[in-house]
Amino acid sequence: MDSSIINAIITMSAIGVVSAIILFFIAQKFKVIEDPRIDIVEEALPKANCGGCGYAGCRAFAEGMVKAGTMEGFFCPVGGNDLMKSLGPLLGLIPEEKAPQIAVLRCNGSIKNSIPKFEYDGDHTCSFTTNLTAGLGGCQFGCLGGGECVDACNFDAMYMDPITNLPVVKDNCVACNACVLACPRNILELRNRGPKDKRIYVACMNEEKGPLAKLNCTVACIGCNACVKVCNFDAIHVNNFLAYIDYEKCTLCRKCVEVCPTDAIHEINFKPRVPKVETEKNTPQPKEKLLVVEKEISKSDTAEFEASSNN
Amino acid sequence: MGLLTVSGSPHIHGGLSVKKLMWGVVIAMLPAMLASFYFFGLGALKVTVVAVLSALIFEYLISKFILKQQPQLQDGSAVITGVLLAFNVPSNLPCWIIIIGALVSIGIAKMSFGGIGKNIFNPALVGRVFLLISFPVQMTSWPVVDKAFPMGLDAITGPTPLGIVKEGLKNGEPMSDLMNQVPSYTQLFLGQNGGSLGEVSALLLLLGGLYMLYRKIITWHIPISFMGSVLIFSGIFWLIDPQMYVNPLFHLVTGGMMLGIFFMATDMVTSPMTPRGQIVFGAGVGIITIIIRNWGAYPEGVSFAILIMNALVPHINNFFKPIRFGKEIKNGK
Amino acid sequence: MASKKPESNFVNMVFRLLLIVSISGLALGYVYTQTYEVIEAANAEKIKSAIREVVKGFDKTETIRIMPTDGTDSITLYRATSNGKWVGTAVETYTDKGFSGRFSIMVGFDTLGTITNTMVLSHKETPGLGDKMDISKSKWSLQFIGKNPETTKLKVKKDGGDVDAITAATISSRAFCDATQRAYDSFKQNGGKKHE
Amino acid sequence: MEYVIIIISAIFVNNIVFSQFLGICPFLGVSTKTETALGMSAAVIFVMTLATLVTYLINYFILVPLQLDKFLQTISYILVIAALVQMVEIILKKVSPALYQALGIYLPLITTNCAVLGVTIIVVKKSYDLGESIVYTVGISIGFALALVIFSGIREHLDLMGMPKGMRGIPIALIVAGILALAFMGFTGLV
Amino acid sequence: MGLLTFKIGGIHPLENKMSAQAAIEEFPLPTKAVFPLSQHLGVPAKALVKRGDTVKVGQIIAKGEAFISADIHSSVSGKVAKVEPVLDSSGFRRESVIIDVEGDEWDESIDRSPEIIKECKLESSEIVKRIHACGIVGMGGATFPTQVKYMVPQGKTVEYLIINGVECEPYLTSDHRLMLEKGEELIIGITIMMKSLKVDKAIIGIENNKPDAIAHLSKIAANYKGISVVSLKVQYPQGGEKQLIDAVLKRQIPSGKLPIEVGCVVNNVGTAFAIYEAVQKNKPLIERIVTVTGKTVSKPSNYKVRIGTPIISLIEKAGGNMESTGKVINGGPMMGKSLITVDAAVTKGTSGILLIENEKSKRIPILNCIRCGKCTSVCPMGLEPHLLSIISVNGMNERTEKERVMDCIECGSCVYTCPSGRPLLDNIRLGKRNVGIMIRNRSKK
Amino acid sequence: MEEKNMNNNQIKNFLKGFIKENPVFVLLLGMCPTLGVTSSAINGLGMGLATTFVLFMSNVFISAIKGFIPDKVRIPSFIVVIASFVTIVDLLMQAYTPALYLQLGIFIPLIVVNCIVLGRAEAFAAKNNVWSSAIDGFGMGLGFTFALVVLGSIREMLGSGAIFGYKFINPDADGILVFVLAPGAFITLGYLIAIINKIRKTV
Ligand SMILES: Cc1cc2nc3c(=O)[nH]c(=O)nc-3n(C[C@H](O)[C@H](O)[C@H](O)COP(=O)(O)O)c2cc1C
Ligand SMILES: Cc1cc2nc3c(=O)[nH]c(=O)nc-3n(C[C@H](O)[C@H](O)[C@H](O)COP(=O)(O)O)c2cc1C
Ligand SMILES: Cc1cc2nc3c(=O)[nH]c(=O)nc-3n(C[C@H](O)[C@H](O)[C@H](O)COP(=O)(O)O)c2cc1C
Ligand SMILES: Cc1cc2nc3c(=O)[nH]c(=O)nc-3n(C[C@H](O)[C@H](O)[C@H](O)CO)c2cc1C
Ligand code: SF4
Ligand code: SF4
Ligand code: SF4
Ligand code: SF4
Ligand code: FES
Repeated sequence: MDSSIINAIITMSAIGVVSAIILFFIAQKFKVIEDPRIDIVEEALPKANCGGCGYAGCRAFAEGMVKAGTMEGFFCPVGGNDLMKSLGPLLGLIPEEKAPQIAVLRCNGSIKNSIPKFEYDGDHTCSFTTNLTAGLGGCQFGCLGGGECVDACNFDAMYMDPITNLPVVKDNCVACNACVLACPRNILELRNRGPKDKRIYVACMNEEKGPLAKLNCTVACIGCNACVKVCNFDAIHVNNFLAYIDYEKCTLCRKCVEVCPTDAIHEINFKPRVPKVETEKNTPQPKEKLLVVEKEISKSDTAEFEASSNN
Repeated sequence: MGLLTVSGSPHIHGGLSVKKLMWGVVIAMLPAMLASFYFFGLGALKVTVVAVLSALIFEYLISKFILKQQPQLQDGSAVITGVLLAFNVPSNLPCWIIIIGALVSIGIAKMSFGGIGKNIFNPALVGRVFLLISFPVQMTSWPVVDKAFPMGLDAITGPTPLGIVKEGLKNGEPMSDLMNQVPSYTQLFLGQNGGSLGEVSALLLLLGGLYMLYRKIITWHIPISFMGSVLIFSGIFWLIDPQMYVNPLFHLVTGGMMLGIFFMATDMVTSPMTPRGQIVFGAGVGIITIIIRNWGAYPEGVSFAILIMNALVPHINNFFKPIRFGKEIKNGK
Repeated sequence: MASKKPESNFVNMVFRLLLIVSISGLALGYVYTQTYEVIEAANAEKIKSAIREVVKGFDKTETIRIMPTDGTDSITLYRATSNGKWVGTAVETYTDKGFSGRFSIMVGFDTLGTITNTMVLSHKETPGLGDKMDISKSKWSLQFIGKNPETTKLKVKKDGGDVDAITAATISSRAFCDATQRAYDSFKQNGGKKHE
Repeated sequence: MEYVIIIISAIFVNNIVFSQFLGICPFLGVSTKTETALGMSAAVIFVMTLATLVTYLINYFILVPLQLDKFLQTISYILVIAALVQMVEIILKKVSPALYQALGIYLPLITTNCAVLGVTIIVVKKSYDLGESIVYTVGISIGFALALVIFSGIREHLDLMGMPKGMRGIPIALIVAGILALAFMGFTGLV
Repeated sequence: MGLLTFKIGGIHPLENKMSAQAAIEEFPLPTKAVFPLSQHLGVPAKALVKRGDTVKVGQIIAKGEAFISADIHSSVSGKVAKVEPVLDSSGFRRESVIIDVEGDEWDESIDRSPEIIKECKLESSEIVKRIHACGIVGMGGATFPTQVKYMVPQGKTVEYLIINGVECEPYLTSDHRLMLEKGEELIIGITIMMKSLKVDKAIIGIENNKPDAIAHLSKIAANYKGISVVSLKVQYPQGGEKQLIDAVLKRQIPSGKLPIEVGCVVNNVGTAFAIYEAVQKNKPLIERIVTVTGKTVSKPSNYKVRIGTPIISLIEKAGGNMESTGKVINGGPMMGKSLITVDAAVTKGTSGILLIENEKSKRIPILNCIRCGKCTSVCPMGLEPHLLSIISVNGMNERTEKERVMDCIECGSCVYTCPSGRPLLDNIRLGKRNVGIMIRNRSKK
Repeated sequence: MEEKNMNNNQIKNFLKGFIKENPVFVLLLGMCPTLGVTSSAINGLGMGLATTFVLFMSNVFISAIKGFIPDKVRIPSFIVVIASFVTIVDLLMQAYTPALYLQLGIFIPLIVVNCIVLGRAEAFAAKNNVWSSAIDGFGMGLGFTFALVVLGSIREMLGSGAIFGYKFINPDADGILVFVLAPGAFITLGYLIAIINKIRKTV
């Protein structure tokens, strides 16, 4: 009986040694050299594989960064600055800092603000309808409400508001850029989150002349330049009848918000001055400026609008 | 006037609908169904009614309460599944077993995949095979026919012709003796055939199949390649040794062959989509059927063969693409 | 933590792995020597209890190994005696005709060759079908008790014999008969040898 | 002829996945894409055959003569298999990085694919000779490959069609496997 | 044996050619005409006029400067009211010239006499120049600038000119009427085109549901060398150029290639007529034949309409009942675009206005695909619409490209047959768009 | 820092194996024995306990010797340890529960390759101390056993109308045979996982 114990030990050892030796030589012969830091970096990344960094997944990002030997131009929006800082020492590199950002929807053409001008019957994906028609409300710049951006978001940071039929970005957005790329109308933008998440932006992309813009949507930016005039920081510019607020220059003074005749400028996370509903703004009381503008609406356009909406 | 409707082209539709397709199949099944009532009497009626009703009820309940979709009973596919399930069981099967079968067909094989069109396997056949394996006793004791319809009765007691042959061959009885024990080809073809409800009359099933072909509900590819491969493959063995292997024609008129050829292999959901794929599919079913019939433990192999080929459909679809435009003729000159 | 780990150099690797392997060899060898007898005993006990199950009233068995006339492997007979008097024989027989291949049963005969009892030793038949030949699953096998293969045809009724098949498991039933018949043949061949 | 019977039995009648329940983990894990299923199949066929060969030799030339087969079988087999798999892994990484990427974590999992160990043990239990063992193993691994490839097609298809949420992924895969197992029962009695 | 037709797929929708017997009527001048600067495939033209300018009929008002672009001529005389974006029929605002009509004063160089001129003295290259100068675009629906087609690339030779008189779309009859009423001019146009392309064979393909047109043109063509008329089996989409070439010549254009690859140039009969007028009469493309039809139109008609006329006036003239109309389509029911507004103008590509009754204006409910394969069997390009549709929606662009989504000619046969009412073509268009973007990005890299 | 939450953690550690990280229902490891031996509840229990033993012992051992093993031979060493315990179980069962041993057949030696065992060794024991590893192994093992018993009971109930061998309807009644066969195993597990997923999501 004892012999079987001894035999067992010897046999096991022999098998162990032989396989170890064979393995060792094979390992030598077929060695693949890979920078071990790639694994380390990959380990540290959030593994969301969202592509927000511009690479095909987290491993590709790690590989790219290690190979490039610099962190310039490499930024993982999901992990944010904290992550990048922690990666620095792993690689002996200095990370690039970025202000935290969030996606914003630059359109407020809800069903109420931009009244449907025809019935749509067919596939509702934004990418498809964008070629077939202008939006339901007639604005060819605005949101189509198909929710392709929501589908693109891997972080559950967006949803479609069933009442407005517009997508809403939630606070847990990591600024991965997926929705921005997904939207065929390019109306989502990554903007700095701002201090305490306060932001001000123009929620409109309509590049038509004021009167035409107003025809389709009551809260459209009409390019009236009122905001440009009140802004003391040169943060607002109007191009193609559309105002744009530069978030780098904007100091969140909120002057522009007050003067906008169509309420196209949104302020987020400020304490309300006058109680207001955020997304579904009531059409503001017509102010004097607006009346002036309205006079300029050409007859033919009005007629056209009426005709088409009466059909 | 209201707002104009806008949609992408085309703006007209041919008018063919799932409903029309499915009810067309039901119509095609009617002659065989009536024949089964005639031959098996009230038992057959009971089996059919229970199968169809429970299929409908399960479909309704599952889509409504589990999948939370609008139930689509009116499309008639559950009716087909129910009738085909009934066609695949003996007429004296207890009700509770039929209900289990319907639950398996609809619940496991169809709704678990998301309902009509999404299933991989033929629901009725999954139900049948499930029952066959679960309740071998009940599923293989063919009835002494009910007294309600007293015609053509004596032909149908005991095992099915296929069963007789299989058992006999196993015990080494000569083929000629066995052939004397089973009904003649004409009898088999016209309808004096023991077994499940749907094995009853090759002729009426053929008729139903022709009707579906005429209505363009099915195309010829699967039936013909199925039939052809059965004839050729079993014919080869028959020619080699007619004492050990039965006549190909016998294969064709017995068991679920006709039912399989026209109603079950042709289920569009679970068969390939291109003509070439369909031919391969049919041939595969035929060959596997004969393999099981000739050498397997089961006397009947159509159901298994169809299920196995169902599993291959995705690959067949990937492999046999339609003939693309502009492929063969590279250049005009 | 990583720093605590021993380096993966060749000597380290081989040496430490070797150590683990040897220890395990040692441990296994030890357990094996300790359990060896118990396992043997358990196996032997299984046979013994089966013999006790099929033949009654004996105090000693004698093992005889013979080659059956039809069959590929040898068959073991346990000749049971009480006070030196032959009371019966238990035959450990097998069949290859089972639904899932071979299974073995123990068949007990009294001195006249009448079956006193049967017992399934091991089988792979389908649960719910073929396994009904096991007495723990159904009473089917009781029909063999008291039958003498000389007068009873050990074949299922379908094949012209006298045995009721298990419903839907004719194959297993047939195989069971086959095994029993083989047991009887062997019994005839050798079962009462000492006595004669 | 005997070999033919062994092979048919191993592929269809006693298909390793559908009736013997071995190798289920990789079967479920690697069957989402036909491409990887093919790669995995090839790896399994290769490793399994090699493993049977080597373990067969070890068993009959070392363990049995030394009377160690009762208790050293498992451990020595698994060691050999582990070493073999690692070898394949290292070689594959060098020779075909693409395939290596695709098979990802599943290559090491061949070690813990109980089909491989299972087959080497079954072969001994059935007391096959060397030729039969190899034929049986090839049959079994082809059976595994068949199951994997059929399954991958179905799963690719299911992914496209979209399932009810609760059934997506593993549940529906298991149900398909169940129905396939039902279908494969038609082959019972072939040999 | 039977009549010629294309090999793969095809459907046979109800023809409904209600206006087939209605002779072409001259449509009255509009009071205001709108000329979108993008009436053709390719780059929009640049306006040459500004507010307040007076223009004559046939005067060029916008120049197509890019290679693939076309000039636009005024079809009316009067004053330019505005040059600004105007809603087009899909609801997009497009830069347009709006002219208030005053009188009907034609440019002097245009020959307005009804006399038929057979002889053409121009050289091949001069013909192309004339076509270019007259702003001719394909009248078959694609509005592809015709002069581009006539600049045969180096290394390619044209063997056949194929004239598309198929008009396979249900309802539409404008080509049919044109063939009957302007047969002679049309054939002369063909001879001019042949001369320009330097080919000696031209084939006119006509489906045999227009036996009168076949007879008429055959008779005339007998007098001209090299022009033959073939009668084709009725099957949609025979009018697609790929299908037409397959039908008449049994040649299939390889995937992603142009007709020139198999030695053909395809043009619509309307284009042939326009070329006749341009070359022989120096008349730019300012008028076209438009069919106004539909179940809610009391007198389905074919009109000769000045481009720029508002669509609503056509509907009114033909007795269209807008109350019971749920959908208005620019073009035929299979390929046409549904309009958002009927105030938009007739453009060079408007071959018909089709009114669809309320009940039929919505699609049938969408059910699960039952994998019947009918879409695959009717697809004239041998594609698998059900598959393309699903992989497009899932964003599997590489796979979509491999399955040849770009080959889809958007004929809509698949949607027409699908018993489950799947929005196949919608999804396929989505796939085409995404794959197109992908291909463009790839070539950029 | 670790000390404070120790107890709490350990309990969580132990419980996670049942639902949250159940090796069968959630991690989908060790599917073969799960499907292969669960034709009855008792078999499931036996297999589960055998696995638990191996899991527990190997976890303890591996975490104890982890500092001793060079990285490159980590896996072989683990396998050796695991295989040793499996063989021990194998021998013990052969000796003391021969009937059960016959039923479980080839699946006992196959515990070696049960992905849970090596998986836990790699994922947990190789990184944690002996005590937590023991708890982890035990918890996981019981989770595994739990899953096997549930599956076994359901299959036994449906398949042979019995539970733990006790026929609760009439003693001669059969069940739905499929459920004790291979297809039933797959189908039952499929629905069980679907249900557990649903439960996990709502909890
Ligand atoms: C999965 C499966 C397992 C089976 N197991 C057995 C078995 O263990 N024993 C048996 O005799 N028949 C078994 N059968 C049934 C046989 O295939 C065959 O139908 C039966 O033995 C014929 O017997 P009968 O004439 O009594 O119906 C099984 C069938 C299937 C499908
Ligand atoms: C970029 C581009 C270049 C083309 N070049 C030619 C050409 O050189 N010769 C030609 O005959 N047609 C040419 N075509 C026209 C196409 O062949 C085709 O006639 C046109 O796209 C309309 O197709 P349809 O009327 O079948 O829809 C070109 C089209 C495009 C989009
Ligand atoms: C599906 C489909 C159907 C078409 N039907 C017709 C038709 O009926 N008549 C026609 O002239 N052109 C039709 N076309 C356009 C032709 O393909 C082709 O573009 C045209 O004949 C070229 O002539 P053009 O450039 O002169 O328009 C069709 C195109 C497609 C894609
Ligand atoms: C020609 C044809 C054959 C069919 N055959 C079957 C069948 O064999 N079994 C079945 O359950 N349903 C059948 N159906 C109905 C339906 O397609 C089936 O329930 C789907 O598989 C459900 O998704 C058939 C339908 C048609 C149109
Ligand atoms: S924001 Fe863009 S992608 Fe999102 S719903 Fe609107 S149009 Fe679609
Ligand atoms: S909302 Fe847009 S940017 Fe933010 S996480 Fe989602 S996809 Fe990324
Ligand atoms: S629309 Fe495209 S996919 Fe559909 S039938 Fe026509 S060519 Fe084929
Ligand atoms: S025609 Fe419709 S239902 Fe049939 S396969 Fe195509 S998409 Fe599916
Ligand atoms: S347990 Fe068998 S492969 Fe995982």
